[in-house]
Amino acid sequence: MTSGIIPAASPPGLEREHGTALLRMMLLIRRFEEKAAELYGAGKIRGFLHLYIGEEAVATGVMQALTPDDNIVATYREHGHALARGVPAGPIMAEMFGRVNGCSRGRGGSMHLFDVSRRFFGGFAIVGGGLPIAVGLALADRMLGRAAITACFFGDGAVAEGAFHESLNLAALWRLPVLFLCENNLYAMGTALARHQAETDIAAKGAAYGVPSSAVDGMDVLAVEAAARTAADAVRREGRPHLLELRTYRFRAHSMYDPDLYRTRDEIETWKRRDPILLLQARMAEPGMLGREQLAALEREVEREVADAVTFADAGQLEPVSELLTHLHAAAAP
Amino acid sequence: MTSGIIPAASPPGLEREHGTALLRMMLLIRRFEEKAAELYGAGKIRGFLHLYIGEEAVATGVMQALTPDDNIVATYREHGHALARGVPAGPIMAEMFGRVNGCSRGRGGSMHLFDVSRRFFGGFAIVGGGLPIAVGLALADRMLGRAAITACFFGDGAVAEGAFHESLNLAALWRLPVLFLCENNLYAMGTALARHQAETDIAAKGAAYGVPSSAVDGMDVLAVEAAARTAADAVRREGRPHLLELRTYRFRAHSMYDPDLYRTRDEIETWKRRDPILLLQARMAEPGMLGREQLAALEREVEREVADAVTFADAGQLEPVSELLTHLHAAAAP
Amino acid sequence: MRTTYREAARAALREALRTDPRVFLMGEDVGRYGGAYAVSRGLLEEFGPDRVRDTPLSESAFVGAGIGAALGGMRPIVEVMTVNFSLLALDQIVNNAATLRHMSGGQLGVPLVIRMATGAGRQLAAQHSHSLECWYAHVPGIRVVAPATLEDARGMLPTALRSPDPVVIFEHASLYPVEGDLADGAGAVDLERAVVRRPGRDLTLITYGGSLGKALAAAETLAREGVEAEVVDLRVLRPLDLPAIVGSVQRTHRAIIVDEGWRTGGLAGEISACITERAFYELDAPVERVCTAEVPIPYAKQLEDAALPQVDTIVAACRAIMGRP
Amino acid sequence: MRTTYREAARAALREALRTDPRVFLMGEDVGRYGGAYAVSRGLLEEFGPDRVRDTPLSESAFVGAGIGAALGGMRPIVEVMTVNFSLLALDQIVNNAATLRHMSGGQLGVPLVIRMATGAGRQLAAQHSHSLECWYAHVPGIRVVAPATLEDARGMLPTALRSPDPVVIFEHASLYPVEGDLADGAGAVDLERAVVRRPGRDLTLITYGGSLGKALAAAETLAREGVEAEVVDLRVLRPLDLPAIVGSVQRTHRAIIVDEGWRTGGLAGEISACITERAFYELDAPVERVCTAEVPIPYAKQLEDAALPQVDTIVAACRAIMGRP
Ligand SMILES: Cc1ncc(C[n+]2csc(CCOP(=O)(O)OP(=O)(O)O)c2C)c(N)n1
Ligand SMILES: Cc1ncc(C[n+]2csc(CCOP(=O)(O)OP(=O)(O)O)c2C)c(N)n1
Ligand SMILES: [Mg+2]
Ligand SMILES: [Mg+2]
Repeated sequence: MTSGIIPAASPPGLEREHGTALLRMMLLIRRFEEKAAELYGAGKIRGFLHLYIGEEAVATGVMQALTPDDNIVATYREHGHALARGVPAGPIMAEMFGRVNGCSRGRGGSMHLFDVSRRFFGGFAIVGGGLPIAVGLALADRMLGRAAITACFFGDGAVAEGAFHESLNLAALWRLPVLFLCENNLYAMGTALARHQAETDIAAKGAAYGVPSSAVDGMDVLAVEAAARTAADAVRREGRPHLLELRTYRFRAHSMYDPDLYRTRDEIETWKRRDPILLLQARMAEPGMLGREQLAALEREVEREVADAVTFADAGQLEPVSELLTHLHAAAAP
Repeated sequence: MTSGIIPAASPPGLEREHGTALLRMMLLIRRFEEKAAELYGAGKIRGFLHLYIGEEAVATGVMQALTPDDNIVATYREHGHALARGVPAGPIMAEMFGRVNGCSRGRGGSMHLFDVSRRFFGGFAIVGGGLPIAVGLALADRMLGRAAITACFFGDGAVAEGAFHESLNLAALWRLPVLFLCENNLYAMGTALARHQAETDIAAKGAAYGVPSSAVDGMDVLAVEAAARTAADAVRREGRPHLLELRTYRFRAHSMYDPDLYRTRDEIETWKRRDPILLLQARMAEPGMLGREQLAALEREVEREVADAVTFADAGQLEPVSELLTHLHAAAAP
Repeated sequence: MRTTYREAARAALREALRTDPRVFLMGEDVGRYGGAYAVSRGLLEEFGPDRVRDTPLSESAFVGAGIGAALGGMRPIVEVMTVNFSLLALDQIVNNAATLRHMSGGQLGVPLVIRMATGAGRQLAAQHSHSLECWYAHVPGIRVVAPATLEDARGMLPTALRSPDPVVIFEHASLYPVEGDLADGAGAVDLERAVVRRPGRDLTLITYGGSLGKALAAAETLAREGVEAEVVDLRVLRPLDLPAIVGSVQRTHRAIIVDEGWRTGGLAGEISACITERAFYELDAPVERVCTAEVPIPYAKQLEDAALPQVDTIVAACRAIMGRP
Repeated sequence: MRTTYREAARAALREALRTDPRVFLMGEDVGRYGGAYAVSRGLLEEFGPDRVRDTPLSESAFVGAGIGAALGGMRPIVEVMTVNFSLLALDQIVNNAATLRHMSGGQLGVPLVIRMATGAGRQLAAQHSHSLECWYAHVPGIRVVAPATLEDARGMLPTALRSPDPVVIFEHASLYPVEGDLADGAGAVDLERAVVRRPGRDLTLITYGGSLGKALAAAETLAREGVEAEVVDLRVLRPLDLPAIVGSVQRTHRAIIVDEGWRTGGLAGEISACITERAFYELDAPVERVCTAEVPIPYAKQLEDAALPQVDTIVAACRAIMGRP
């Protein structure tokens, strides 16, 4: 019930393989999004594009604690979550290109990634709108006797919405296995946490619903993983919700439209010194972990994956406009 | 910030006159509503009718702490609040008769009583819908440099609505003088508190917004008055919100449609032993306070007032249907 | 079998809960209280609190949870007590329930049924008297139905539950106590077609839900005057059964839409436009509308009566379109 | 003066804040961020955080607080970032802002201005591309306007602020960067009348907001083919200026409504019905509608383009109504 932050010191037994996997995923998200930003500039990607750069440790760490049967509900800033869940980069990029080989057949774009085979339920772009959905997914699991939990990501800004309050209460009241994951990056668009929350300790808000809560340094992927495992285990074991606050920061503007006038260079630079990729690289630089060579190989591998994703996306067809109404309803109506 | 209940022991210095006034008001509310129920049965009053019987100490006690400049926002269960605020019984009864001399010209009925001269802003029948309005009234006062506070009544059921969460956060964030008054009568229609709130300590919820909170025995009008004064003073002094939970019980069904199948006779009878009128009468029975005679006189006075209200209402005209659209907009449009 | 609309709706719920373990009912006071309109009375006792779920006052969360549960494999029936409160859940319905299948490229489906009471006429004043069916009928991705008869109260739910996509059912609150006969084997009905409830050759009265009775009563009055009004019950508000609507008007050449919604921007205007688009050259008179006055519904009975469509205002409109005094 | 729609809207805000101490602006990111569409950039610096208020993401609470502040004597301008998010505040608008004066028998008034961006066309997909003006236009007790020109972006706000009752202003997001000339003394304009933006004798194109430019472009194309379309900008969506609309149709005898809302149950159907009711015998053809396809707006450009009214679909509809190939 306490909202004390889990010490950033990462768990001792970091294995080389696991550390490499985490680093690889964070690098993949980073490079993927850098490429997306570039392609946005080139007009290949349109609409809203919200980058996760700086926050990679959150999705990457949390996903370690989930099984393939668990459900994921995310926001419009969800490339990282999709990648970390294992959605291939190609269909994500293709989605942003608006192609039919996109993970939502080009209908959703950056904000609405879906992959039902991985129980990745999207991609919700109305702030707070995903929380009730997550409660419902967990309810279905409970009623169907499935052991899965539902991981629900949302921002600090979403905490102010009524949906947060209603959803935490409902999940707690009905003892539903929802892992509420607040990605506290200190801003809701241009509005700083202290200017949208009267009580800025987000994890402390769980108490109003009897929801056990914790907070963790969201820049330390190992700490995130550990905290997420602890929380997910509790949700599984006790069959009731948990609220985990992940303290992080976005290095880029809110969206490609955002001139980012509300933060100082200083503040951003300070946070960049805690870049989750650098932090893990430092840790991995210990002898016997990941050499310079290996790191460079990893980088190349990731770059190839991103390049392949672009190739995949570029090869995708455009959905013919005759298909505009397809999927409005299921093929067979009642 | 603690939600410990204020001891029911009433403050020592109860004066005869004040005690009599409180008792008179509670009796007025009780008899007024008993009459309203009777007239509902007779078809004189229609629509929804929500009785406050059993909860009279709440509105009566709280109003003692308010000045004529303060604003009041109430729910659909607001006859008691209107009466305790000084809205005359006649126009309230006339409103329920749907007459033009009603306090809302017959357009609102029981759920929508208004008296702007007494800053009685209604009468909100969408559960939770009044809370944002109260925040706005307080904002206007603050911006206009007025010293008033806004008293906002709502039920325990409303606590589950997103509007509660959003409003408390906004009021706290902007340090607005709102006295949030949760009338916890343990039920939202037929749903018991423990079946709609994961955390049933309502006052404890203030902490999620940094809102100081307290709770009081809502059956003891003197305790209510004391708690409301303390809370209202704090709101005035500190210019920020307070959440006061008033623990009470409704003796009647939720509305005239409610068969009241969800509570035991026993439970109701137990609470009736703590009838706020009986409790105050007992206190007033002390030597030198209110004799049997005087009590009987008070009862007669109140009964006359209620009878007069019915006469007033009966004498009211029906608004001609040609006036249907009047007051849709102000007389002079832009 | 002699029964009521309320009991027919309850029978449909009971059958659904009995026959499909994925079905459950949730909403405010559907359990212990027995439903604000007593529709679900007894169901908690019969099916237990897991399948008949009282929710907190959290329209957004429990409607959203219904969507999520549908995604997760259940067949939820969510009761929003009345359309008035459904505004608090509209975001979930419009932005999630209605979009998820299309937006996910066909991967997701939301087999959700939402029931709500609607309508005015009981002196409940401005906040409790809305008729906002037209708003729901505007939204692609959902099907909207309005049972006006016992057969439909009994039969629309099972069909809705077979739909792989969201269905919103509007029950006019004044209908619950209506008595009538229901065939013993009454069961599922289509959610496709408008139906002629009374044939007539002179004009078509198009209506649905709580106004059907008024339209039929008006037709009776008119029949005594020698005017034979055909009464079409829309039944399905989205998608509209335009062939049936237009077909009737092509026979009668005159149409009046009776709709308890506010006039401007309501369903009646839509139907009027559709008829004109499809049968312009067969109309003997412009399509007319009998709707609710554009005002928050007042409490006082004479004002509320004056605001809503009534038998006599329908009759007057029919006389006018027939060119009768 | 050469300026943009965005700057015209900002000038209106600035003037309002300068001239009336009761006016303040609140909404998500109107302050430090400068407004999601940069409309309010610089206003926080000029007027301070008391009068330019960033709100939490709490649409219901801050719109409701706007209503309360209006009741309390202020003249709030509430910005709801986009109509998409306004669904979360709809209950406050419909059940409080629109009802309080009538329901209180004339005691209360809600002099509140709500601004919001609306519309599609920027590949923002299903949840961020709504055009729900028609829903607001359905609600008695509020006035709904849609500035389509720089003059109106500049002039509607001051008039709205003089209204004793709620006014909702819809700004189509695609208009903000539009450049044009604005007279130096440009100021308040009426909130009453539809305006003919281009005269023509052959048919009337009725539209508003973000579709005005498309309708004018279509009229240009048609002019080259010898068809003179009159283009009527509604400006005010509630109450509709029916005399102006019908007057134009009585001159041209043909009407097409262009509306970015979904077709069924949208504003276009309402206008079609109104025209038919008032000018049936003067119509040479049924009123037609060019609206958005009934589908959640897809992200992919070719799909979104196909879903929305476009110049060529408008032109095609005009040719068809003129009986041209
Ligand atoms: C209900 C709603 N209101 C406003 C918006 C516009 N908007 C999109 S993202 C955003 C900020 C959300 O902040 P936060 O929840 O902290 O998430 P972050 O973007 O920081 O990841 C806003 C205001 C929206 N999408 N939905
Ligand atoms: C948003 C909304 N949902 C549902 C209702 C129907 N309803 C009216 S009162 C009520 C119970 C409210 O309980 P509470 O807030 O505890 O107040 P009480 O009636 O006990 O005074 C309900 C469900 C409503 N009016 N508004
Ligand atoms: Mg954030
Ligand atoms: Mg209660």
